[in-house]
Amino acid sequence: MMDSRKKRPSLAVEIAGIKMKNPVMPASGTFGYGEEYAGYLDLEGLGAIVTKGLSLKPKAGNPTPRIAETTSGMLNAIGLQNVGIDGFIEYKLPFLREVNTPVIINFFGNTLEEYGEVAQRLSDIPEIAGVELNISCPNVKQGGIVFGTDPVCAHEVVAHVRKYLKKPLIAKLTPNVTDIAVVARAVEEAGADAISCINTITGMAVDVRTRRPRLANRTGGLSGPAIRPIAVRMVHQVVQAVKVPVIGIGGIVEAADALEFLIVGASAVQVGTANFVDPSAMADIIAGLEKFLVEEGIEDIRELIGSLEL
Amino acid sequence: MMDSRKKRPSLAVEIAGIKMKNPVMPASGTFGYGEEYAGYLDLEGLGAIVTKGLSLKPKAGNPTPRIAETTSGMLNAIGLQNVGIDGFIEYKLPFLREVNTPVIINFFGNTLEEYGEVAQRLSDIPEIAGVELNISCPNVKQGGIVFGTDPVCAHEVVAHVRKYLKKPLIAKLTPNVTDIAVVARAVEEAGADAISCINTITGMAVDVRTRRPRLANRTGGLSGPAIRPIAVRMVHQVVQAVKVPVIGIGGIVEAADALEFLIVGASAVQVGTANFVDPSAMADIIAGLEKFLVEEGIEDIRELIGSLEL
Amino acid sequence: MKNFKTIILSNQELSPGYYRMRILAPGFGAMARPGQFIMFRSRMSHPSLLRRPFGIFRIGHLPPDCEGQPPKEYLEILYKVVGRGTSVMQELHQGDRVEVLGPLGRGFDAGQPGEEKILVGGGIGLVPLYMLAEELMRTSPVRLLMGGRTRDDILAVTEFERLGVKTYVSTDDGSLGEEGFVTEALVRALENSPAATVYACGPMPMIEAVYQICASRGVGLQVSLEALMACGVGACLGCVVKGAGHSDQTPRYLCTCKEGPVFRAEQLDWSRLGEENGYCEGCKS
Amino acid sequence: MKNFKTIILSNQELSPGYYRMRILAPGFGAMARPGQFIMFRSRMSHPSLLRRPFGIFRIGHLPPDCEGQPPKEYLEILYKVVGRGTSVMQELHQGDRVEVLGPLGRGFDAGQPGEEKILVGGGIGLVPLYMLAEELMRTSPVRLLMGGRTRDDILAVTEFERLGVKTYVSTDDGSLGEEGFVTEALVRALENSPAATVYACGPMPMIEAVYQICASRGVGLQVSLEALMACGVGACLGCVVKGAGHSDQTPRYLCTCKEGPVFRAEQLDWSRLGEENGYCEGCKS
Ligand SMILES: Cc1cc2nc3c(=O)[nH]c(=O)nc-3n(C[C@H](O)[C@H](O)[C@H](O)COP(=O)(O)OP(=O)(O)OC[C@H]3O[C@@H](n4cnc5c(N)ncnc54)[C@H](O)[C@@H]3O)c2cc1C
Ligand SMILES: Cc1cc2nc3c(=O)[nH]c(=O)nc-3n(C[C@H](O)[C@H](O)[C@H](O)COP(=O)(O)OP(=O)(O)OC[C@H]3O[C@@H](n4cnc5c(N)ncnc54)[C@H](O)[C@@H]3O)c2cc1C
Ligand SMILES: Cc1cc2nc3c(=O)[nH]c(=O)nc-3n(C[C@H](O)[C@H](O)[C@H](O)COP(=O)(O)O)c2cc1C
Ligand SMILES: Cc1cc2nc3c(=O)[nH]c(=O)nc-3n(C[C@H](O)[C@H](O)[C@H](O)COP(=O)(O)O)c2cc1C
Ligand code: FES
Ligand code: FES
Repeated sequence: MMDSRKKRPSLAVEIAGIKMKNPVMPASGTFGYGEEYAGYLDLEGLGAIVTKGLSLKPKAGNPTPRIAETTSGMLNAIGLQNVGIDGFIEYKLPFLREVNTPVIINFFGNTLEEYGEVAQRLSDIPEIAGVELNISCPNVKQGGIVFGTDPVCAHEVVAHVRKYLKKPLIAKLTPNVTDIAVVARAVEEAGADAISCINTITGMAVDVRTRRPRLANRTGGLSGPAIRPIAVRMVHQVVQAVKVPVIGIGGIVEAADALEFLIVGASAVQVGTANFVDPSAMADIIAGLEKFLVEEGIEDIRELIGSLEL
Repeated sequence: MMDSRKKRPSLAVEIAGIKMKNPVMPASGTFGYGEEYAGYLDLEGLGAIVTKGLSLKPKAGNPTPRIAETTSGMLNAIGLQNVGIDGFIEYKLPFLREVNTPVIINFFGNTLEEYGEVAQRLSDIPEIAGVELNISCPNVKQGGIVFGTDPVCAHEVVAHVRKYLKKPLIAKLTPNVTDIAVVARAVEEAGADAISCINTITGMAVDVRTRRPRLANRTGGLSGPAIRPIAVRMVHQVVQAVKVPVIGIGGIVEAADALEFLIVGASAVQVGTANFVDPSAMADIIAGLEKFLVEEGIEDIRELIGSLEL
Repeated sequence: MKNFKTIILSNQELSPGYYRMRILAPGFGAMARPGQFIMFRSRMSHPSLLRRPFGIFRIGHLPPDCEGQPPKEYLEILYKVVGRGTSVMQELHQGDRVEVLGPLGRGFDAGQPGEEKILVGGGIGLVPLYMLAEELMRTSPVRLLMGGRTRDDILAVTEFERLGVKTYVSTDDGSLGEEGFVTEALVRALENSPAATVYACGPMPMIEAVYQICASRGVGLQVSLEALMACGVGACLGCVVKGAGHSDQTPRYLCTCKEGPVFRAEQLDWSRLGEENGYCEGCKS
Repeated sequence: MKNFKTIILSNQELSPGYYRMRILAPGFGAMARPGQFIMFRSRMSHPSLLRRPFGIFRIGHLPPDCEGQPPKEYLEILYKVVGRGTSVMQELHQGDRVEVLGPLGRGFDAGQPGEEKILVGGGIGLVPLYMLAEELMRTSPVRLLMGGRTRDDILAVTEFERLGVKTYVSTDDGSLGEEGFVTEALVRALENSPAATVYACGPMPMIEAVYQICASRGVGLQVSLEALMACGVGACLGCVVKGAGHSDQTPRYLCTCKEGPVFRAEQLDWSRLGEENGYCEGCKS
């Protein structure tokens, strides 16, 4: 016991077969395709790299203004602007290939078929360690309904993707639901190897002088420290509802925030908006986790996962 | 038009027949029974006074810790501690009777029957201008389900109360739902004269050293500026779904925040957590609203309600 | 003048991790009673949403300046840097704008004149005892038993001595005064003057030990408690402690902010007080 | 040294509502190009979540102090108090801890040596033009046309004059220099030297007017744009403007933070630029 304090604690975790040096990775859409932050932190120090959400074809995204700051949060309605799968393979993958860190591709489709098609295309790219399925983006409406807000639709899309995908599959849930545990059980049953949550919470802000919404898209997704207590609660619910590992997301800024998610049972975490505020945030969080383990005399971070005392 | 800038703009509004000098009132549970703040602001300057939630019998509430601060928000699990109807009439009403401001009683029950009984009791108190029905508190579980998260249950409880209540009825909605518009339509149909929203959003925070939830109740309701964009979005949705007036609540700290709610269509607003931070907050907000109207050359605040430009 | 905007006159480190802040507060002394507190926030930027509660250490006056103006009244708080709010406080400067809500709560009861008064302070818990000592010294002999982990936690003792208070210091590590707990000093003190009244403020384990000592000897005790607070005025019901006679059937909650922070020992339910009010993030003290 | 923690050397009001902040930044000058910007935040407390973008006004050196230390390098920003973030900035003091991310973005292109350069600045839009003037003055004649609503909005013009830049001031109300818009001065200036290159930074209506003037005369133009920014490094895609040839079918978005903030006029889609980037809360300028 005393000796354990001397050797460096282990931060390694494994999610759906993806081995990570530590449980910290960027949240999709907040870290570009990795390259944007290469000058600010060591990408090989991260648990994984999660890309901006990709779709089959390039996507232009929404008109501006696309972001609005709110109290301890931000709204975004980027509209899933991305280079598309071909653009990704041509322009972004070559850089990521050289980085010794698992790459997780976040993706979405506009129809069930498109989801399947993207899954198939991604299956053929060897450099990809796993995929994260975005069924939860509040900005993209599919005939008015968002896949992830309905357990039946969520099951359908995950099952469909599962059929075509030969990679570990992480299903990313939306928080804009009455009971996230129900959706979590549905996607687990449909074959997800892991669950990540939460995506952004739909919000709105108004410019009181012009009387117009502050986002061209009217509403957008709220992220940042403002939503953390909601995210911690939902991750706690999901962990109790399913057996697959859960990745906690929402408002993580510092190591203590990441610890909250791990303690309620997340096996790893994603850091989103905090990257914008401080490009070295994830490096600081990883260092902070190690420091915490040393201080508490914990040898392996996995001992901490789900250690909540009730 | 030029002259209008000289005379004082009108701030008066009317909600469900309750005439208010201005659209600003405290949110239930954040202003005690009014008396607590009498030394800090002029209670007669408020649009209305909304009391702490009352139940048939006194209620002890939850064990401590009951509150936890989060980034730009707070979690509470007070557990609806209150003096009960008789206690209210004996100890609290005499003070309120002397204040020339409409009094709105917030109340809840543990069963449908209890809701009805409270409604009947309240109907007999002449000093009460209206009641606000809390069907949304996330801390009180009723066989595991919260009335307000299900449109059918929400309809049932409002219809039941409506039967016994001879006062204007405001139904207060919970934000912990997939689609708040559906619940709003249900309570409108059941006979609510107005709708107020939002109540707190369920959240959780963990003490990473002790690994215990920071609230004895484990989860609690998130309030404060952190939730404002979510509240504005939901009020916007509700306003478009129903015809009855809507009272906007959630994270209002200053006049500009109140204006966001009015512009998306709220007929009045409630200020909650901000009272804790600054007991004069509502007085400042009312003054700020008047200043805004003067600056913008608006004669009557009702012109602003629902003035959102899309 | 209970919710006022004002400025900082000075903000200086007292001992490692402890600061003394002087806040301009004309007319404050006439309102404030020993044991009361304020809710504080910086107006410039709010690192935190809620205000922070701090005991009133002392009321003072700046010497009149050359233009023959009346002396400026100020209030003084002593604070320990423990978290986000207090970390930012330590970086505030003279002239920075702040907001003060107070004086709040119920203070100490001076008790019988003449009878000895024993003040027991643990670390930053010393704060509310200074104004109390000022008041008690007018009518009674006063002793201060001051405890802390190390010498760094022993604050402002000379200021009590200047009032004429007899002070006894103990530290856990013996780095100042006697080695040991302040409660040991209390046991000895009560052997000499069993008829005294005790006033205590400090960490919960100290308060509980003091309660045991006084209760078993039938000595009168007033304690100043801390609790998580949102409003400070009795509206949020966040800061409650269980009162004597509390049970789930007949709940008797007391607001620390309004019915306290000072309580007579008889008012409280001591059975699980420490356990249930041990809210500090990982603080084992 | 692109994301660094440092301290404020000074923070002084320049003219009502405008401040100059000097930030200690060793080695910064070797990296920074005219037209680049930084993302700034206070470390002490964050009134806002996101950092705020500010142009780099100038790099300078403090005179070596008595101990014969090398002169300290600093960067200077000029800022206008407009909202929450900048309101808190004005209350920061010497020694306060801050964080700087930068230099960021693409700066100005110096163009052909010898050919006249006309700089057009509107209000706080003057900022990125100073380092540009320093660079251009080495090879070309440089004129500054500076506009603002009133004399209070005319900043740092003497500093440009000290570089040898010919400066012309106009104000909307005639309170300093000529009465009228800076664009009128531009029209006149271009009559005299039609072969010049124009560099402009200021409010969007000014930028659009400058564009019309230059486009109709075939004069080369570089503009520095503002946009709402979250990351400043091209990751969030919040700050995009439409590039030339943009259509819904073939979207051509450019990140203001990474591909800008300086753009050659030809790069942009001017059709609805002003309208779509009019993000300022009720700002009609
Ligand atoms: C009546 C009263 C008088 C007090 N007097 C003093 C004093 O004179 N000097 C002094 O240094 N401290 C005093 N405290 C404790 C002081 O309020 C806390 O240390 C301070 O709020 C911590 O703020 P933080 O942001 O630095 O800590 P954080 O731990 O970051 O705060 C997180 C939350 O916990 C609360 N909190 C943390 N510790 C305490 C605590 N011990 N008591 C109550 N709330 C706490 C904070 O208010 C905040 O809501 C007093 C507390 C009370 C209730
Ligand atoms: C590349 C670039 C360079 C800039 N250089 C300078 C400079 O040298 N001096 C200067 O005074 N200002 C400059 N600005 C504008 C400056 O960033 C804003 O005035 C500032 O962010 C306002 O912050 P606030 O919190 O006071 O305002 P608020 O209105 O309270 O801010 C609300 C939100 O709007 C954003 N915002 C508000 N106005 C602007 C704006 N004009 N441009 C971009 N975002 C804005 C804020 O960043 C924030 O996200 C520059 C902007 C950009 C993009
Ligand atoms: C600007 C921005 C863009 C985002 N884009 C995506 C995306 O493409 N796909 C996705 O699944 N989530 C996206 N998200 C959601 C984040 O991955 C994350 O779930 C959310 O921001 C909450 O985490 P945070 O509070 O740490 O930011 C985006 C978030 C932001 C702020
Ligand atoms: C301490 C506390 C107690 C509350 N008690 C009640 C209550 O008794 N009944 C109720 O309907 N809402 C209650 N609420 C919810 C508020 O009325 C309000 O809906 C919520 O706090 C959101 O508004 P805010 O962000 O302005 O605080 C309470 C909120 C807080 C913070
Ligand atoms: S702090 Fe709100 S009731 Fe005591
Ligand atoms: S500010 Fe994030 S991409 Fe430009």
